[in-house]
Amino acid sequence: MSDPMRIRAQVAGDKATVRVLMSHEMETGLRKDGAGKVIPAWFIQEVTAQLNGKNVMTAHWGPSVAKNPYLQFSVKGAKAGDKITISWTDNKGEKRSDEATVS
Amino acid sequence: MLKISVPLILAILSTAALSQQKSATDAIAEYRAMLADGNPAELFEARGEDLWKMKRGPKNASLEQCNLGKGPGVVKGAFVELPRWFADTGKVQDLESRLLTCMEALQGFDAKAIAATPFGKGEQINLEGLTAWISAESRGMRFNLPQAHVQEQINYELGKRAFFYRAGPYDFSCASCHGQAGKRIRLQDLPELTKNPGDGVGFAAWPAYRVSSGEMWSMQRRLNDCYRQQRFPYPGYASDVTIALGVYMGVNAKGAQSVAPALKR
Amino acid sequence: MKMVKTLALTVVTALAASCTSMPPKADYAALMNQMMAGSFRDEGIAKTDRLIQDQANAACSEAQGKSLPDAVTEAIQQAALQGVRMPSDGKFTGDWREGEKLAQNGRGMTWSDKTALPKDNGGNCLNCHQVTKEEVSYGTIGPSLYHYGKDRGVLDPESQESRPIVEYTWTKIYNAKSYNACSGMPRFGHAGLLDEMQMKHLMALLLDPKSPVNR
Amino acid sequence: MTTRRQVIFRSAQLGAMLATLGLLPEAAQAQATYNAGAFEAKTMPELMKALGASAPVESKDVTITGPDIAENGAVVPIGASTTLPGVKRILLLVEKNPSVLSALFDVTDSVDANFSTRVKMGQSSNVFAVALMGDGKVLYAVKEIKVTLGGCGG
Repeated sequence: MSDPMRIRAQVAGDKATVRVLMSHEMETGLRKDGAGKVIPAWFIQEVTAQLNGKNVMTAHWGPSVAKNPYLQFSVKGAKAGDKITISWTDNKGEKRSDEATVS
Repeated sequence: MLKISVPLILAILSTAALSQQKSATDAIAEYRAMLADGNPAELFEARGEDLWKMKRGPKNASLEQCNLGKGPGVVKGAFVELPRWFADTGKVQDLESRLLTCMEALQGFDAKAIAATPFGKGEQINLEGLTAWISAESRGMRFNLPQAHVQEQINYELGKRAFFYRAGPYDFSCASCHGQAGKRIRLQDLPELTKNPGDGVGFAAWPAYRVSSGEMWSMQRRLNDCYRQQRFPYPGYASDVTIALGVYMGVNAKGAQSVAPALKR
Repeated sequence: MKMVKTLALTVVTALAASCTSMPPKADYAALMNQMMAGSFRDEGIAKTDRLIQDQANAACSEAQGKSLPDAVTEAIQQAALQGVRMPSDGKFTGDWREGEKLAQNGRGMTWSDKTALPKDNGGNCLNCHQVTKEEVSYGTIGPSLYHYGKDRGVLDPESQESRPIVEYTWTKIYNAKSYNACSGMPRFGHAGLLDEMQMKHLMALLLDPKSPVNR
Repeated sequence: MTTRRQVIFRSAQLGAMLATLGLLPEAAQAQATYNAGAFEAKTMPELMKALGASAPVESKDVTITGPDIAENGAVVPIGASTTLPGVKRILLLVEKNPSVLSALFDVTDSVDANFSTRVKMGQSSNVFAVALMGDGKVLYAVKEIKVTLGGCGG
């Protein structure tokens, strides 16, 4: 099972800055292992963000996003105490969802 | 978490850049500032804390009674006093070798087998998480290794000799790269480790998340790769020479503020 | 009055002594041997016999960065110089383009390298030296080599008038200890790290007026 | 040996299957499905074709952020933003990567059109921030990022 994300959501004016770290290999499928065998692609394809359960952003990623991905964006109108949920799905169909409270 | 905002650092850097052509070093500083907020080491810290508290191993026990030098279960402040002498093992131990002792004594793991496991595999992955979290619990504290025990003093002397030991096909020693201030390899600044190189530099910056490989490296792994680049044979995990070097560098770093786990190239 | 002063001085001296305590007495040479032998193992091409020091490495390690006694320095440098073999065909330079590739290449001789043959070794130059103006990623452990040949007035490295600087440069690459007993530079010829042709390529990089080093 | 194309194809199938079974989060279903073709595009024109977008025009209203030099190509922090109203999508591209598109963000009224992430770069390259506007316009900003060889190179 994958490790939890680290989500920080901090109010800045009339919005909240959301910073997310995800634990993922983001393997390109172009690399070879020590024995010369291609390491299969394995990467997060879709990331969604919800504010109090309502979808506010969807991102699609390719394998060139760096390992253990970082994402930063701002949610308008988010206040302290609001819930930010980040979810991802990778190309193997694995998924993970974590929540943070805006502070 | 960083206190200074990244946009602020960038603003300062870009203002400075207006007056003159940015040097490669400035550009690299800018790159590092951009990465400073959001160090993936945080992911490993979280895992390490869980591993500390989790019941695991043949004895199905947690590490919460592990004595890292400040008494059973005391984690805060332990990292900046390691390596140190431990009476129960009769040895000077660094964080990693002490964890092996605890994993064997408390959880029933085979310490020798873990030490022989390649980096990035099996229990070695868990050790990287544990060292990330334990070091993070001393973040901002200053290195203050004990030197009261005669074995701690002898280890310092041996570490110093090991540091200057030139051999192998390239005639390198640790001092080849880390014996002078203000030098670099390619664009990498090299800390001078024969004295306190400053807050959050050198010994005070490991464990660290390695950007190049996307892995968490403890000091043991850092030393292992130093010896690889030194063209030496392979140092055993938690072997005597690695502990002695830890004592030498750690004592020299007295007063340096720990930023571990840091972010490195 | 005088008594008080003396007393204060004694206290200060005692404090100073306790701060700079001497290392405990022990047979460090024996402990060191034991520690090194017990800490390393063979891995790939990197065998534990690499830990054996020759006289030069033993003396320079012992000095811990301080200068050696003149006689020791002289002996190391003489021995190094005598072991240097000049190119078998009397020609000192190869292709600077190949030299630049070698200078960039930081590989070789680690336990993760397949062989210890010169063909699998790089020159590692950029790790420690600036070489060209274009490459900004260079180390500073060694001096800058940019304009190496130009600054020394080399117009034709194979000419008679260039001979002294050319031989000096060859010697430096072959065995840097010939001129500096505790030089930090690997002994590329002496240790068999690079073959004659590879060293000639590095010579061309440094001395050929057309090389980016001299432009 | 499994090629990357096959993996993506399979995972697209899997995604479609999961969606049919109602296993994907509702929010995800509401959005456009993963456009595997766009992430396979080798060039900007190929990418625009895969996205059904018109030819991009350089614009001062779009911003690309990133370092001038990356110490390591494995992790390069870049960001894309615009303050123009009516933006639908923001893209991040690395011209010299095997596939140009790194990330695509669907903008809603609830977020700023301002996203930062970290990408891998195989070599020095131009990076692009592209904004797909509601009126069909495609605007971009470009910046060169040099990737240096760090460490001992061994």
